[in-house]
Amino acid sequence: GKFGDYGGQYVPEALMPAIEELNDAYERYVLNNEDGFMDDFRARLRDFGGRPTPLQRAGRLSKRYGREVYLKREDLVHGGAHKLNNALGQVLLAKYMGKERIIAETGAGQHGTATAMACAHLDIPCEIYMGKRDINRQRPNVFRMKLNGSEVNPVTVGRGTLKEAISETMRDWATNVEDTHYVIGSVVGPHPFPSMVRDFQAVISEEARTQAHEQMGRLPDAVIACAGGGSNTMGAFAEFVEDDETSLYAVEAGGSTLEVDEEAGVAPNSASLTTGSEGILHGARTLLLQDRDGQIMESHSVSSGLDYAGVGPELAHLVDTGRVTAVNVDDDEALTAFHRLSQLEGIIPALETAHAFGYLEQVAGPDAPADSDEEADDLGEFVVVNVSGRGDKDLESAIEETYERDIDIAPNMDEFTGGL
Amino acid sequence: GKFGDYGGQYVPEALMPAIEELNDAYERYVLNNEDGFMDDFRARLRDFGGRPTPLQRAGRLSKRYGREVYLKREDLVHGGAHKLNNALGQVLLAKYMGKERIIAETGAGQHGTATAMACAHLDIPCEIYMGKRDINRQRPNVFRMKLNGSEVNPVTVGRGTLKEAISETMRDWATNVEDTHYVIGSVVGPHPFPSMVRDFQAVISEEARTQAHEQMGRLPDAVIACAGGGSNTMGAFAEFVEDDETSLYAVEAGGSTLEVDEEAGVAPNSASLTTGSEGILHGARTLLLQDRDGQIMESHSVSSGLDYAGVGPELAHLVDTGRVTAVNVDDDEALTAFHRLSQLEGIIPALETAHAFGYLEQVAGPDAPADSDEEADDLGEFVVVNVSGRGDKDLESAIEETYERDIDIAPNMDEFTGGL
Amino acid sequence: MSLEDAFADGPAFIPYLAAGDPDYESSLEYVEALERGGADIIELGLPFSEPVAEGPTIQNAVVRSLESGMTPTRFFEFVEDLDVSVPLVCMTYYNLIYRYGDNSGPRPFVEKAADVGIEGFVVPDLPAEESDPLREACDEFGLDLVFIVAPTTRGERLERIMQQVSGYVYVQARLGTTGAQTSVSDQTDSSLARLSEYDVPKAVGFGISSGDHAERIVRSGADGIIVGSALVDIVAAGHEDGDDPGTVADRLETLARELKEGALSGASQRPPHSERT
Amino acid sequence: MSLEDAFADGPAFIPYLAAGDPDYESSLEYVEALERGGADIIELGLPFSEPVAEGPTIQNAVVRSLESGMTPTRFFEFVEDLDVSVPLVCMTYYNLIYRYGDNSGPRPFVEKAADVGIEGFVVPDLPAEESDPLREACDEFGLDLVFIVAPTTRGERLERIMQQVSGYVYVQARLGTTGAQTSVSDQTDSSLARLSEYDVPKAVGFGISSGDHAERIVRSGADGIIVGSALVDIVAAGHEDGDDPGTVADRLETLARELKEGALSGASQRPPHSERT
Repeated sequence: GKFGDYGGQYVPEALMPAIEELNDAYERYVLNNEDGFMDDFRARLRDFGGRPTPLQRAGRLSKRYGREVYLKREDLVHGGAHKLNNALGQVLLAKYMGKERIIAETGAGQHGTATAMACAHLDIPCEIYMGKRDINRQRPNVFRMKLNGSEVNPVTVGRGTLKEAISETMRDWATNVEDTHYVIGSVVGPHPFPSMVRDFQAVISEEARTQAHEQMGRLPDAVIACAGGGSNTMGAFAEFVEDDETSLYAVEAGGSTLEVDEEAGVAPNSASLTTGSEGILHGARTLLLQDRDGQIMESHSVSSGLDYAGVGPELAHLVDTGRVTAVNVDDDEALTAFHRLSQLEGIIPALETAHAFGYLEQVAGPDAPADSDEEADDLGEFVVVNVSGRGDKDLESAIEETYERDIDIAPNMDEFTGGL
Repeated sequence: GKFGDYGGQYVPEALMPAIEELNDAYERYVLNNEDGFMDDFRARLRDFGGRPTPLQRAGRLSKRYGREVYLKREDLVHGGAHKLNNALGQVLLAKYMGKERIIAETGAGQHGTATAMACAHLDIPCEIYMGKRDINRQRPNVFRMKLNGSEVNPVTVGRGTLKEAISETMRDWATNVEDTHYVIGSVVGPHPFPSMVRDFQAVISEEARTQAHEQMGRLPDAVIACAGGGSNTMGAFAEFVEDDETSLYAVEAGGSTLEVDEEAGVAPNSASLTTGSEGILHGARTLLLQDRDGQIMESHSVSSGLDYAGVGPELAHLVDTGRVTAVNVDDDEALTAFHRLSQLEGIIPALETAHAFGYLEQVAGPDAPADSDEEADDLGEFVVVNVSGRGDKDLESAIEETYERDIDIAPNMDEFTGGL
Repeated sequence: MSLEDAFADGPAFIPYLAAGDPDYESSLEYVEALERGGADIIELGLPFSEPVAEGPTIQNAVVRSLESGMTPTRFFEFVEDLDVSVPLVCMTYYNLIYRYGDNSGPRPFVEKAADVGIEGFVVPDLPAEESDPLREACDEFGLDLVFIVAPTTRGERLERIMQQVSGYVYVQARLGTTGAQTSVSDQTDSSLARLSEYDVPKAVGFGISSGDHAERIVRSGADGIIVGSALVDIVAAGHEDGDDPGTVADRLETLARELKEGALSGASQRPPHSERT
Repeated sequence: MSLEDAFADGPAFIPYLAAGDPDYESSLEYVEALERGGADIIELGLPFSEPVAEGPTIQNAVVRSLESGMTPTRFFEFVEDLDVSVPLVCMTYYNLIYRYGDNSGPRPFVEKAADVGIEGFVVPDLPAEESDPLREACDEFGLDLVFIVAPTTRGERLERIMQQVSGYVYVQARLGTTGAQTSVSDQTDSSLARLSEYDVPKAVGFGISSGDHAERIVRSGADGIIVGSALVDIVAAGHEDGDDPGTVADRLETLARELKEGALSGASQRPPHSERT
């Protein structure tokens, strides 16, 4: 349960028995494939989830960046993102454990929709906690969850966003811990969540590693993935961690700036790996955006899916040890990358995902500064970028943010400035 | 180019040379795999499109209908529907032919977005004609096309819907026929379009046939697909046509009623196979919704993708010969099926697709009338339903239409009645 | 055949209007004005709901005509009610021809057309490959079947069309759809050159809007000019402005006369070797 | 250790308030009113931005306190400014303890707490498995570390906690988070039974809101009662209604007295064998 100094189980005592029970189930079903759990999981990922996803050569990006750029197409997973890998795994595990009810929290709604889909598929009741303000901003996702038969519980405490929804879900779990499983959406939280979610997401790198061998006859020189909580990141990295020849890049949301406004308690970015400090949040010791007292700061990113003040403890550890390089891409670069991928490859990425492509442009693009040569060389000749999700969910944000920022490669947005 | 009496090439003389050129290219590249065209196409379908799509056993539907129900998951294709199979094929063919420009028309925007994605991927300029009224109703799709770098040309003539957009695209093609390819979106239009689009979509049934053998050790007893123009239908049927043991069901949009208002020139359905009569439209002789004079009637369906007054000539022929059974499902049944699949299987289908599931319910559901026993028996023990597309594009319509109709299994919609 | 006769005395001026645009009575008056303006043949459009070969101008005329209640049956009444002596050609789409009467083919439509005095057909969505049934019916009732030849029509295709055509060949002046243009395409000259060996009158259409155009086209060797959109524009403007139909008819007659005179002037400037024999 | 002493003379009444809720000065007055009402120990909340173990009532108190400018530094000033003589327990989340001072562990925070006179800690997100560093610092500076025992805490886990705990054990009356309830859970009785063999005071919290509750809990064998949300509700209502802090303090004192008397009444009804030795 520990990754260097990170990780652990910092949770209320009432939850500890449930967490021990979960840990036991994790070891039996996930690590030891008891009752064929992992076979069942993989079969459902294939038939329901649409796996394996392709590792696609991106012709026009390869040309632009003067190297072989391959895309791991998690945007093609059922629901439109890697999120289902984890949600399906956990909901299935809950069924194996005999749980009768699923709860989850969601911010932008991606994890909630993935969980709701998995619960409909596996016929188990599901309640999703979501901040009232997020509900108002993400109505299509709310509607999707309800279509899939989930209850969506509005959280009105505080600012009505993700953090309040997390607290409310913890509360529900603490109350109904005996028959209920809480599906955490990323490689965060108390052990075994960071390890378990990584294992469910590791199918990404497992496939990519095999596909790289099949298609290129060798391992990639670099794997690039965006990092918020870090589930797609750890999924894309896990099977490459032992491959020393493959560099791993976690691209964080640089937001508007890496500067922090301590006074207001606001970090206008979500770059915990780059700028965060050690602390304890949501059950684990990890890198956090916090003020000097240890109060958690409000984070920010143009991508709501990266907008989180912490990061998975294992990823923090891999960055500390130097195995993973943490870099960051700001809002403008991410938006530009969003438009570039849409135009050059016919793939509209999630704004989260766009950050990963922003890094490629930053160091290897035609306008990259001269001093980025070394970073560009480090990327090597064969780069895999994890396309963690598709951008359909972000169309409204893309319109709004593109218009505000005046991204020069964007199409004319005038007719959309009132929204879709 | 003929399917019984149907098909042919009823087009303005100015287009005939282009159609002959296209026919030549179709025979060389598609039928004879010249220059490895089909290999290239299949590789791109795999890597860019995400094929093969799963043939998934639907556990809860199988239980409900007392037979093995399998889903062919075209909703997982890049872009969210089978549409890409054809768009990618035609745009690639245009590249092989040396064309320098792509045009297409779109109604609800699905074919337009698929074409725009394919053109971005293959680096060829693209212009999409779309009725002004459709543009206003389908803004997310318009935005997607623009994000992918396509021009979207509003058509303001007449009512500003699909039929005007088709005319306008024909006009563009007639003017720029030498360097431009017109990507028709379904198995309609003059030869070779109906055959060529079928061949590009046939990958659906080719995969499903192999998967059925692998998973069930035999061919399905029935394949069910919705039918508007008929491209997913022909794609799902093509490789099964010679398999006499497999029944084929084309489910048309019954709309609000099969009765026709001759006076107003309106057929409140899109059931050309069931209620249409022989005529000539958009380049082919086929079954049409027309008044007694031969004027084309305004069609209707809750699903804009099925809302077309004609149908592919080959499908019309297969229905005439009895190989395919044409049935229909009305708006209410389709909406109910939309909610049922979302709730039971965690798959939100396109409203088009929901019609196919509506037929299952109609003859094999718990409330099926006693006299449907024979039809239910005809379906057999192993049924494949083609999930032609996902429903993300239909969320707004689903809200509006569900609320109007008061579908009893729907979630409470009150908070969404103002839209998303 | 009577259509070919219309080319006997010099270049033929062939105007087009959609029957019933914007209403039955006005339309009768407008068509008659065309004859007064010098029409040698008149192409009368029977509107179809999906006019894929037309530009926006004629598409809108079709919409107006349909909204005013035009149908195939009314169209035949319209022809009977018309007081003109020049030959009439019916321009429409194949579905209306195919579906008329017993819905089993073009014969009933052709029979009725012959009955009301129509001399021929132009069917823009019916290429030579699909035209046998209509050709047979036309032969049976003695009507001409006019085909369009596009700038892209060459070789075998041209041959096939020229075997089927009668009355006149409709030479499409440029690629695209119908619609008035401000200049004349070079494509016209090469089309006429390709057709010179065929012994059937060549009438050029698509984009002719003025006497100067007409003159230029006929000078290049055309046996006739076909003008639609420029005339329909006058009808549309009159309709929009609420002008008196008589006034609109006068304007049509005036433009018709200009076009006819342009054609005559063009013919007079032709070098002797390009005269039809 | 001084916390355990507070249980010596009968059942201990342990009220909770968030320091600085809704503002520094009023909060001082409110805490002092609790002592007047009969508090034997006071739990003082140092607000953390992510109070995941709290119910909505205390979560809102935390928000008010943070907005009024409460920080760890201000919290220690607050303790120094307080005029109370009963022992104080600091209730907060581990990150604030961990990050204070040189950011390298809990020692600086504990040292400072000892310095201002705090007697112990309750840290709801710090289970026994992760508590060694804090336990060591507490031992060094002579502070107690209170642990929560939940209804689900059994066997080995319970053993581990009871080895670490000092001062008193916080018996969680029912599953869930903090918050006033209208009835007392049966889970309390079985929790107390499980704990009977351990020789450390058992204070029951979660959901106690009235003198009757307090009486019932103490009668069942509890050595003390912990009451938070019911008191915070009074602060919240006073804040919302704009009431004079003196009036709010009186209300707090009144409820405190009721709770204390309930506890005393419960103790007097206990069968002799359940008395602590």
